[in-house]
Amino acid sequence: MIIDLSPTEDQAMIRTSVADLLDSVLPLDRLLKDHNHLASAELSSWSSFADQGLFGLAIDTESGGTGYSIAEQVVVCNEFGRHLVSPITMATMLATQLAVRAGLTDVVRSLIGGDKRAAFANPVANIDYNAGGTAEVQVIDGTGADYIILIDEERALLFNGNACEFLRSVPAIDETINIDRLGLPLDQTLVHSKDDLSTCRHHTLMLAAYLLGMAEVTRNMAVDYARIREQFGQPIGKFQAVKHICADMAVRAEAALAQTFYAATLASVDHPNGDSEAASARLIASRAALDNARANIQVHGGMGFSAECTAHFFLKRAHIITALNAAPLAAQSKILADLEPLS
Amino acid sequence: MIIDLSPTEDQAMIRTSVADLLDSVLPLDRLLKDHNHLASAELSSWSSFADQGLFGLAIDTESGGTGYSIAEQVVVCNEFGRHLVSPITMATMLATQLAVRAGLTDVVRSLIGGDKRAAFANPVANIDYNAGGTAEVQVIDGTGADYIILIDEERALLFNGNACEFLRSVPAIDETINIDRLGLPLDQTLVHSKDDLSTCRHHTLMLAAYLLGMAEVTRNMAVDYARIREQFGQPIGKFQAVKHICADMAVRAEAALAQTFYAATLASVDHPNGDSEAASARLIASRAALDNARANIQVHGGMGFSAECTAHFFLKRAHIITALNAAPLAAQSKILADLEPLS
Amino acid sequence: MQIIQSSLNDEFRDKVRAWLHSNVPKEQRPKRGRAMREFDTQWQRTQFEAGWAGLAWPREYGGQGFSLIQQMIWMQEYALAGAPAGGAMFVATTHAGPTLITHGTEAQKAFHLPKILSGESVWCQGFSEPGAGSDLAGLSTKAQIDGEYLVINGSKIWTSYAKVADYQELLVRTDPQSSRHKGISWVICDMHAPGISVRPIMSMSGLDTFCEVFYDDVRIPLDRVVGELNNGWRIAMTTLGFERGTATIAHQIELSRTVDALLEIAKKADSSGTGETPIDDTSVAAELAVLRAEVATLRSMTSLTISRNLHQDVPGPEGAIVALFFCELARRVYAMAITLLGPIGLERDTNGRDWPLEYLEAYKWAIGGGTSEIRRNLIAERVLGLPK
Amino acid sequence: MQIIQSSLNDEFRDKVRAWLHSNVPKEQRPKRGRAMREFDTQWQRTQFEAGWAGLAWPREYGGQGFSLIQQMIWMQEYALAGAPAGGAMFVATTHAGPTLITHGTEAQKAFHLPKILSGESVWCQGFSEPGAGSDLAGLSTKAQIDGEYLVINGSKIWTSYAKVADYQELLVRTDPQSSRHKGISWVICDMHAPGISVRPIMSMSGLDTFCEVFYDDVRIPLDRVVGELNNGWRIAMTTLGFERGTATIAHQIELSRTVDALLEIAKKADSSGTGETPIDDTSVAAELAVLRAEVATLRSMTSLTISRNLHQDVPGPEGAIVALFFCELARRVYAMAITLLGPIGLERDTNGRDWPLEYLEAYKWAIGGGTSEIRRNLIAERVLGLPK
Repeated sequence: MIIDLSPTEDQAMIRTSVADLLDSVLPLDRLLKDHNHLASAELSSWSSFADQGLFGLAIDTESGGTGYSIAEQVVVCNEFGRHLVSPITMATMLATQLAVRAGLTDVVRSLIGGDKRAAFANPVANIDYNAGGTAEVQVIDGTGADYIILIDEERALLFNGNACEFLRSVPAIDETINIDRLGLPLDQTLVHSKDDLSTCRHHTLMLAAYLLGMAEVTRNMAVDYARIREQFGQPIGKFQAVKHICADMAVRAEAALAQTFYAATLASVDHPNGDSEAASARLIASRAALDNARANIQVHGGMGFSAECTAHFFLKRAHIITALNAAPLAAQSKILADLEPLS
Repeated sequence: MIIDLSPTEDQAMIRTSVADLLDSVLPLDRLLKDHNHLASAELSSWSSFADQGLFGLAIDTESGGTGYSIAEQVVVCNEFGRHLVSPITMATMLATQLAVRAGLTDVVRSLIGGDKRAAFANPVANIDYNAGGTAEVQVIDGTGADYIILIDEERALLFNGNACEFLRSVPAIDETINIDRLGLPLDQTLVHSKDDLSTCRHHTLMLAAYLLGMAEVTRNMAVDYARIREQFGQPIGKFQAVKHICADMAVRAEAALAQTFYAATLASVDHPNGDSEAASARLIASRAALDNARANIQVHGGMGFSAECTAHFFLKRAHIITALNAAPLAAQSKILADLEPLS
Repeated sequence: MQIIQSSLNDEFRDKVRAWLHSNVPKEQRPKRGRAMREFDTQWQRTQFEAGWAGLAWPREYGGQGFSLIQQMIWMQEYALAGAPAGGAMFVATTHAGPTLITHGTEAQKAFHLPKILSGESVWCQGFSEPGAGSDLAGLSTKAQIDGEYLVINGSKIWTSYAKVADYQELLVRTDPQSSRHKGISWVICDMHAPGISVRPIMSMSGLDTFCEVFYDDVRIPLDRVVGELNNGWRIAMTTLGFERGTATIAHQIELSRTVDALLEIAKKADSSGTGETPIDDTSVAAELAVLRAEVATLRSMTSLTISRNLHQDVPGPEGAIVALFFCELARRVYAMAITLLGPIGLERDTNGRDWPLEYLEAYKWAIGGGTSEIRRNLIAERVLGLPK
Repeated sequence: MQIIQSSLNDEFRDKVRAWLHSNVPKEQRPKRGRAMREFDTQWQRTQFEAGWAGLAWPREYGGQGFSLIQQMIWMQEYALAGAPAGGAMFVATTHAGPTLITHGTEAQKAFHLPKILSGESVWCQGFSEPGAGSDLAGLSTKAQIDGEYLVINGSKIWTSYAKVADYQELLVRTDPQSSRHKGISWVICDMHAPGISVRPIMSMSGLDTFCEVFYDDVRIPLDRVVGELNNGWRIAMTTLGFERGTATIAHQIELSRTVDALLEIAKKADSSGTGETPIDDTSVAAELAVLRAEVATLRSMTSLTISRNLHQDVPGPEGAIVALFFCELARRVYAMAITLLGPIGLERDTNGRDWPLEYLEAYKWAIGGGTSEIRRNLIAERVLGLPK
């Protein structure tokens, strides 16, 4: 198998246009100002995201989408991570995908068109799907969401937002997102897909791409700061200790990039190793995002520890995304499964 | 509880005299010459070890020992580690202790006097003590040993060397020690002590002290080399990368020192937390010995990788001692056991 | 290696324990503002009135002149009793006071020491600057001599409790021609003086104890200089307080209790109803065992430092080793909490404990008071003797 | 990101696979001496005769001029077929040959290139010196000009295969006044010349491929200089061979197979008869999962490097990132083998595999060809643009 991991022309174009849009409507320093209460910045740009076709990127043109694959979706999620965009964007992409599979054309149209949106549910304990009843979950930036999506390694469920029971709001480790505790009515699903592994795989890859974006930005922030911050009469980037911290950040970001893009390429052709490679990508990207966030704070010193620099948001968000629908044991067995030789 | 971890006058004197003896009869560079086949260097100095009372150090004077405690024994084993002395010395100390408890006065006398010696058995698989029969073990430098000692976290067994069945010799990762596979006759023990936890604890602490010694010497070797080896026109010890490797080595050695000596002090008064503290000491000292051995090789660069420098012996020996009668799960539960508050 | 048995020590411990048992404040410490100051100074006053203030200070200056072992017993019992940290009184009692005792004039001592011991005055520290963090000697806050006064212009940063402090230990450049370690002076700065403004800095955990302090033509009488003019670097560097290694006891006990709390969490069956507990997962058990071994080791390292100080007058540079070990360990302990709790670890109030706050706060140890990188340099150069 | 589908590539892969299947030597490669040299040169000759020598070399010099994708396919199939590593032919085919093609005279090329391709001559590399390891530019082996000759005195170290080599790429200081990068020349040294002596150096794993080479008035004709006199540093630095990122494929596949082997070991019930397998221990499973994800990542990083080189002429400095990732990973993979096997991992022959040897050998990656520290500097300065 020969894979070219360089961006195709389309991919490069998609990246540029999404990056330009996000740079203008969701610059990172928005988070220093108002903490982005209830994803307000994202919601006020929601229609421009829809106009760029982001919510139907990997949906067939017959179903109203743009007709690209998971590879292009990964490019977009990578930019989301670089801008710490609320996960409701990814939840909405995945909700569209689920609705297409279930033939809910109205839902598909409203999601692609930017009229409706979805949010991720994160289980706080194991859910017994056979028992029915209500499952308690965290929902990320889900206040007012039209749909709630619950994904684990082997199934995906879609709920109507107003069918869910609001329990309480909880202050989160990441003050730029909002967590509500909700009760999900397990017997009132809009979609309950038990073997749509491709949606599960896409979820894994999109989170990996998002985490990768965070690992890249923190590497860049640390390098930029090390170039200008002076101590002992020279830029701190001249000290080997700082150089080596930055070099290790570069290794982690490059590793996450290579594995995420490789896995996305396999997933785009539904390769049988796709699940294992995607699980590996999420594992590597999670570690890269967390470790680079920590290293970036350390390079920034006192500024890194203060709330006046954006460094800490990457640490907090890395914890949120790493814990989102995480099933470490299931991921482990996917990684350790028997694989097909790749050539 | 107030503990003074500084050496007492007796401890300082014991350390000096043992260090002097070992410097003269077992200098480290002996290992570069003849690989110490079958612990030949140790055996030719065996009587001087006995003359210094090393094999009965922690044995009551009534039983023919010197009447010190495990604390002093730990000081001696610490020096053994610094000189990469064959583990048969520690095996003999523990065999003496077992023989005392079992009232085998002749055995005690011959061990303390240096006429007989013991070697460690290391099980290659879990042993079912109730099933009887023969247990296959590795024996370290045990060719010609009079006694074989088998210790795990909760029992200690002593065998007559000539009651054991020789299976074969195997080349070891550490070319300076000799491994034989032996069959131990489980129903022909000289001593089978099921609840002599203090011997088990002493074993754990002696290995910790030995590993500590290795961590200390490798730190010193790396620092000495970094001071004199020049690259790019200056000693490599001026480069921050090398400085920080050495600083981390110092932290690991200091940690292992503090915890080993602390645990030994508690063990010397049979404190109920002694097992947990000893298990912690071995864990911390094992990591210190392994990590410092690796760091020392790295600081030495090409020389470190060659067999012409003693650095590699510390890596190899650290693997031997770390794996010796290791029972990670049992050690874990000891560390995690409920403890008494210490003050 | 030996256990120090002494009935005098045992009696002392009993006395300390009894007093703390009856006197440790039962109410929660307020997190900010005047109420926080009141709490901290009141607790200092309570200790002072009962004869427990200035444990390590010489008796001639109103201290208790306790032996190192007595100090250690006090710190152990103090932490075990859950007594509040020094808080706003910390700089005054452990740093400013000892500095004045060692280098101050009789007048400075007579005025300030009683106020510190009795909890009347709160001090803060003005060492770091926006342009001089790890590189303290690069400080540039200017003090121009104008008759009998120093006129201060510049700013300081990472000053804890500046909002509620009465005095500040302030390092300024008194010789404008000088650079680096020379020409720096150590000055007592009145925080109520005109020209001082204080801006709180929110930390990433959401606390705002740190401040930036701005000096705009602040006039300080020359008799507030401690030691001599232009000799401040030596004073700042030689005064390590009198605590001789006992200061980490509180951190060590807190960390050890946190690991015990994690162990309790790991032993509880999760809400899935399967009856399985996290500790049944050997990878969780292994990680907790390592952390527990490491907090035990931190305790032993503290004990080793104090043991060395029992036999030497001046504490050695090995203190940096314990500090580095502690700051790396603290972050891993609290990170384990977040991992162990899973999604619940993302929420700021879990059964009454704010794990995210504690986790985020733990990042400060590897940065404040010397980054881990600076500590490694120090260990390499001062402990191991590698070339500068 | 896309899969490159091409029936031409598929045909090429089939052809490569078929040829390797029939021609890869079935006998064990001898570990030392003339027999080892014979084996390596014979395998080179076999490839040469079948038209597989000099894959990346231009056709005008007898190479195959394969595209980057064809080279990648070859390397993948080569590793999967278990074909032997270049061994004693490695320096000649991947480094000396490409250097001569780029910088050599017509006479040098005409004489040496055919001998390399056909496996007639074995080369070794004489760059490092006892006093110049990481700091290659600090080399001090002297070459004095004496008429039409250079007279060499000094020594080189870590020279693989010097015992069996015919020629050596030798870096010497031709300008005695020069220092560092200036005044160095790249010379073809005949290893059979009088005055050369070779001392094998045993490595810690027990192999003796490394040697120290001593030069005692060794006379080398001036026409053996490659490029120009005193221009050797540029030649040594610009010639990275033609392999453009494909060289790590073999390492990557070997490491991936080793992790699979560990997985097999972990799935086998141990001899205790309890029926439990190591993989049932979640901490073992977790560690293996991380390693497997990492070897997959190494494969992807290799693929990324090659992908970049499909679109650029000169390979970027990112290669150092893959190299650093590989060397840190390799050591952890083999260390896991030792841990997983427990006491049996201490024995040098376990079911036909010498795990201790492989583990100890893995230490060389973080030292040879640039230590991990040098690689981190390079990444920081050349990839990230941090100041020197």
